[in-house]
Amino acid sequence: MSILIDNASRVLVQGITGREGGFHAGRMLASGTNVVAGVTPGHSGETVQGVPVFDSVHEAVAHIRADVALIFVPAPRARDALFEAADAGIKLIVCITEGIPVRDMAEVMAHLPRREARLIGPNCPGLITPARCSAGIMPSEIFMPGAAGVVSRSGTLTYEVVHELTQAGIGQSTAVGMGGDAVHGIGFIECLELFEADRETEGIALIGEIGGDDEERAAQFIRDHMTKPVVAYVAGHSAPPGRRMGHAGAIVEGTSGTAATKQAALEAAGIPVAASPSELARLLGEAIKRRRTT
Amino acid sequence: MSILIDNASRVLVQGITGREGGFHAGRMLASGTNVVAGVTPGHSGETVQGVPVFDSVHEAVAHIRADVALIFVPAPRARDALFEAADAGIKLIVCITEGIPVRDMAEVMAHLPRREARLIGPNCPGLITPARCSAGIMPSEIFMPGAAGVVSRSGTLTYEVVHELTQAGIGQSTAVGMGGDAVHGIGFIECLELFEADRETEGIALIGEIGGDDEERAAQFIRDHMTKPVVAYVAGHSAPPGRRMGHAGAIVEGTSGTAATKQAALEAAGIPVAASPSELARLLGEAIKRRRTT
Amino acid sequence: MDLLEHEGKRLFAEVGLPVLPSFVARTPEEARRAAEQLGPHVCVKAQAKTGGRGKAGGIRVCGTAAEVETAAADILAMTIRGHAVESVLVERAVDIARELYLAITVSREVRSPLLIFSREGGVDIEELAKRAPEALLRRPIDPLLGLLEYQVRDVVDAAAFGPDDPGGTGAGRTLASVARALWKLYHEHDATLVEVNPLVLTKGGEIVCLDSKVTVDENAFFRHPDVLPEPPEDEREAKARAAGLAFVPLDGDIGVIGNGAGLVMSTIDQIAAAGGKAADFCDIGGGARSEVAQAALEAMFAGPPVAAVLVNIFGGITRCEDVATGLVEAIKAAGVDAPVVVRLDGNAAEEGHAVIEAAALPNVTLALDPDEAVKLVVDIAGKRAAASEPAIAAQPNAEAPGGDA
Amino acid sequence: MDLLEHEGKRLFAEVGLPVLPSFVARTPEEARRAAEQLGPHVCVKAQAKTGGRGKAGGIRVCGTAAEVETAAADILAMTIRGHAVESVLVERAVDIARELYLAITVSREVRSPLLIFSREGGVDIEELAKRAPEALLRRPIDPLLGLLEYQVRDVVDAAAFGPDDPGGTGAGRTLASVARALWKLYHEHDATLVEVNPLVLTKGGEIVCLDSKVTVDENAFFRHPDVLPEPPEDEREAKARAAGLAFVPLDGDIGVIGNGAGLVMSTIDQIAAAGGKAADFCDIGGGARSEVAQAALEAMFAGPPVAAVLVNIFGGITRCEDVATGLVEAIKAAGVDAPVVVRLDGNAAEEGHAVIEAAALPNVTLALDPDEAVKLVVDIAGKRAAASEPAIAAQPNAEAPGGDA
Repeated sequence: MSILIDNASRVLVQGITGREGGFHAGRMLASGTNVVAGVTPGHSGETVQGVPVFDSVHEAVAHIRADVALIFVPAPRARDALFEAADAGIKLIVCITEGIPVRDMAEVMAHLPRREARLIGPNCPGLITPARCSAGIMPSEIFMPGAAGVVSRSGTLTYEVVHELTQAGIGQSTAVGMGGDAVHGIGFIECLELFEADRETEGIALIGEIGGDDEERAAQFIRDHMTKPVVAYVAGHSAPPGRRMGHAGAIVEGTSGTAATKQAALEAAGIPVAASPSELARLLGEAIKRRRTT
Repeated sequence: MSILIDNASRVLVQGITGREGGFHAGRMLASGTNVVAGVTPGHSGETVQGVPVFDSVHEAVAHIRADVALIFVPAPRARDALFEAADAGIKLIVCITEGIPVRDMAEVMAHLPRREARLIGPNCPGLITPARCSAGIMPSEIFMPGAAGVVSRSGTLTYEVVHELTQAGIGQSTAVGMGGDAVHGIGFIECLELFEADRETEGIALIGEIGGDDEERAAQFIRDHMTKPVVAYVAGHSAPPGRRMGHAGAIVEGTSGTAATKQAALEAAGIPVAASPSELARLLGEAIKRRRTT
Repeated sequence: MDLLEHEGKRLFAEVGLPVLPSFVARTPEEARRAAEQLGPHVCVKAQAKTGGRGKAGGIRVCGTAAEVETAAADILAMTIRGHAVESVLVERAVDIARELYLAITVSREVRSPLLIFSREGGVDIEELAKRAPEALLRRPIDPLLGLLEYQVRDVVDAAAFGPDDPGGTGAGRTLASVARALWKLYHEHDATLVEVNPLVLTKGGEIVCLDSKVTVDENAFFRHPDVLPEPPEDEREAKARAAGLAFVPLDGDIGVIGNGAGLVMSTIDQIAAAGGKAADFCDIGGGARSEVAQAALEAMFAGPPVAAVLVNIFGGITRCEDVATGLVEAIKAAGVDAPVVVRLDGNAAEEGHAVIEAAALPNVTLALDPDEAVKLVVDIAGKRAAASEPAIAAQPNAEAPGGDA
Repeated sequence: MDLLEHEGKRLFAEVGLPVLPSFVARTPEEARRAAEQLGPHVCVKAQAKTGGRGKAGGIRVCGTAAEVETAAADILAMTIRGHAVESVLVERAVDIARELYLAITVSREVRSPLLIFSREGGVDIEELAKRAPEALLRRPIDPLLGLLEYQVRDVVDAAAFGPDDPGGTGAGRTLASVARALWKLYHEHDATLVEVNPLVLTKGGEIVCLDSKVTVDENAFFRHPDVLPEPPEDEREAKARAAGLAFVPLDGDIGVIGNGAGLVMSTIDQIAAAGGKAADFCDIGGGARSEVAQAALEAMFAGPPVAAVLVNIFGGITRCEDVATGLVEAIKAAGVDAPVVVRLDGNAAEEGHAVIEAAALPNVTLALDPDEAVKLVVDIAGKRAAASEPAIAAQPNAEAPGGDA
């Protein structure tokens, strides 16, 4: 098992004729992912890396079943691409695009539940179930199948941790790069719930960073609902406090949002917090081994 | 039992200080309905018929639990009142107001599922579970508790049928006046589903009229899903065909919409169709008696 | 409320939809002057709130101003499906390369606006919809999101303009902006229908709205104080509307008054089933009082005489006594001598009966149930019509409302 | 991007929010002339993209034009929280009856805009939010519906204007239109914050926006081609941004370059944990090529000298070989002689190591894992700082960045 994607997943790439879209479609195919269709308006009938291209998601799904839409469309058109995927019935949407306006993402996140669609991202590396499916831009070479779940707000920190895990012989069930935009899709809690229910996953690494209160809420959720071990890392302890013009932000988010408050919240919930990505990998390896022996 | 409302239902009246709102609140109270609060902006602290009035639905529900919102607000402000009720967590909204623009109702019907709220109406007489709860303007005097479910697009035709039923000694479980606007809330099918599941209901009278294809779709649903007897009446056989400017309406609604096509669809699904409201009452009485003896 | 073609096109122009230069003319002379302004090749089109004007001869393409004057004179003399043509639109003619179809209307089923497009426009679109439904693109427009760009692209894709089409892909861009503007009009003007049929691609590669059909939602007039509701053509309707009643003139001879649209429709159906024919649909509403009943009777008698009247009231909120009081007063005040059958049931029915009985009007009969009431009024009307038959036979137009004697 | 008070108020005026007559002045003389136009009682306010200007003395109420000139001179000489004051707003003063608070900002938690209102406005709103959270009305604004009228009424109800307030219920109507206009501004200008604190009720019964705080979403500039992004103050930031890099100047002495924001933040944290201090945050991104690595190093060396540099790359999509090539070229071209510690791992790391080794640059050291790399660079920087300590001690300001020798 795994979460969200597996070898049955059929991936459609929106913006496949672009530089990024085409490049990563090729990498995904090379890693064994079932890339079934591409979409770029005006390019129907073409192929990219052997994948058929359609003018619209509706046209694509009328011809070829797809479960996952992967979006590489530029930021000004991303809102429309997200609506299109959801309205065409795609239930898992992964948006790599960065720089999407907050207003657009708020509208998208208000609309997606109406179509029972889930979003990963935007501004994220996507997700991967090693050796089975990659829906995003993560380097599949450094992954190996196994028992560690990874959920992260940062791409390269994920790679650091996964690299260490793989070198230590600990494979991964699924790694989710959820992105760090103010308004984004799937969060820590949803991933943790899925990992908890996934038979393959034996422990989870959670990689957070400054801003928002996702980590604080995740800490409570872990304390109250998780039976599998979770270890954490938070980046941004030395980040200068963001300039803040008004008071509204502080009123909304309270005192949370700094790496220190996040680390404190996680520790208060009994979650080991690593001092570096390499320590996080070690902690997770140990936690999984302990769980296996008890 | 009954459907949608019963003696545990707590009714809040939006627009209670208006002429209609106050009058019907009084009638509902007199019939034993649990009218717990009224809402009219700027009237907080007042009482109408002994019912406390609040400035907003949010304020009301912060003080008093309510399950049903009954809306008498004038048409230009009805959209806002509907949003307010749904956003404040009311799950059953009954809108008596007539003359609400189609655009407003389309927005409301797109929004309500997001709050898991159900709507009856607009432009309808509401619904009644005799001797237990009246959420609307139906004359409770002519009703009596019993086994007949009634669902109708017309108010006075409902009264005609119910009057005959009561005089024949056949009481009603619940009567729903769903209204006949182009875009409206709960429809025949939803009510039929509820009546099918309701232990008290033994047979259902369905009162349709020209326009739309609710009756045609109900006919299919009855054929495929209903085990309880349903009898029907359709008003408007002699109505002149509506002027139609363009072709779009005909394309959207096909050939359906006339009383003749509705009656034909119902009969094709094996549903007895009465020639008059009084015959409908007789047919239902007979159907219920037959069901009891078999 | 339906708009005339030229009224719709004024809105089209406001939102940036491409329309041709045109003038409205109310006389043949005005039409000729319009043609002189627009150049020799123009189209003269009857302005009427109904379809089928093409088949009725209400559209003529002309090549000279003199032809225009003649065509306008012919068309202005027409009545199309009961609508007298009071004006024509004189519009510059274009060379058509392709005819498309584009409309937005409300769908009861999906409870939202629905965009409909076909690359085959022109007259027989309903035919096409039945014969080849796949030739029509249908896209529900989410009321909370509006028309989305991917839907606009779908329209352009479905148009499938190719290198052989004048204008090529440039026409696609124009079509996209036409779809956006049509939605803007539909949404901002609270329309329930906007239809362009045909939407044409000219031989010069331009996209043009050749016709306009717009229906606006009368319930939304509070948002559009500049829109003037059209005055009813029928005097009874005007009187009834002034009193806040729903009134539709019909062409039978039995006046019908009831409370609730369903009850009135049902009453009319039963009159028809019993062999009679209703003269009107008059709904005095749910909480009717005595003045309203009076206004209803007055409105009815403002029209052509009726053979008999049926008042069918089921008192829910309405108190039958109030209705009875209003009726008696109106009958007395107007000196109504046509037979009136009254059925009162429900709320305060007995008191209502007492009012009628106390008034002892010779032409008013009480019926105790609705079926009996219908039977009675149809009988009476039938006898009265039979008595006045020679008068009807003397009328030249066989389709005129009966029972005018 | 944050707007200055007067920039925000220009938007306020555009959407119909009530603001006072005012002028922007860049010199004391301009301020005096503004005061002469506005009348004697004015307020002179520092224009700076930061909070806390009131406490810093950046706001002065004046009674004569001469006072205004003096106040402006004082304020224009100020630096508030690191922001040099380059202009003042000279605004007509009002008599305040009540101070309110009204803001709309984005809430990550509910993933939508959130309206916040308090009938107690003024300086200590965050204090109030902690002490008496129930004193603040918070209403999520549905992104698909916008601000609804019932929410506007909630704001007016919460203001609870009474007969004792100047303006009475009329002030409530104005407050309603202020809330609507604030949402219009927030939505149409793609703001992520609009805050009015205080929103005042004057003794004359008027509602006025006394301050404005507006932050607009830089990601939405494509929708607002008229908005000019502000140029970065720091030269390194300007250079890096021109090359498409994310760069934040910090005040330490160890230059940091990495790929991915999380990795760079994490690297800076570990430098701090090891006793060092980063000079910058420089993210060369996920798919970095050799030119980008080169641009990063060039941007870094455009700033104050650093004691040492750490390049920390984990190659996912990025090929370490490309980064190494760019680094070597940049170091050679710019004649960089500061010590550079390079850690390359992942994609093409071995090839990257080979490029570094082949170049044999004396000041470049390869580290084989990230922890070692951090330890190494902190050691080197510490030694270099110790060597130049006398120079630092000679500086008057103890808070100035160390290691400038």
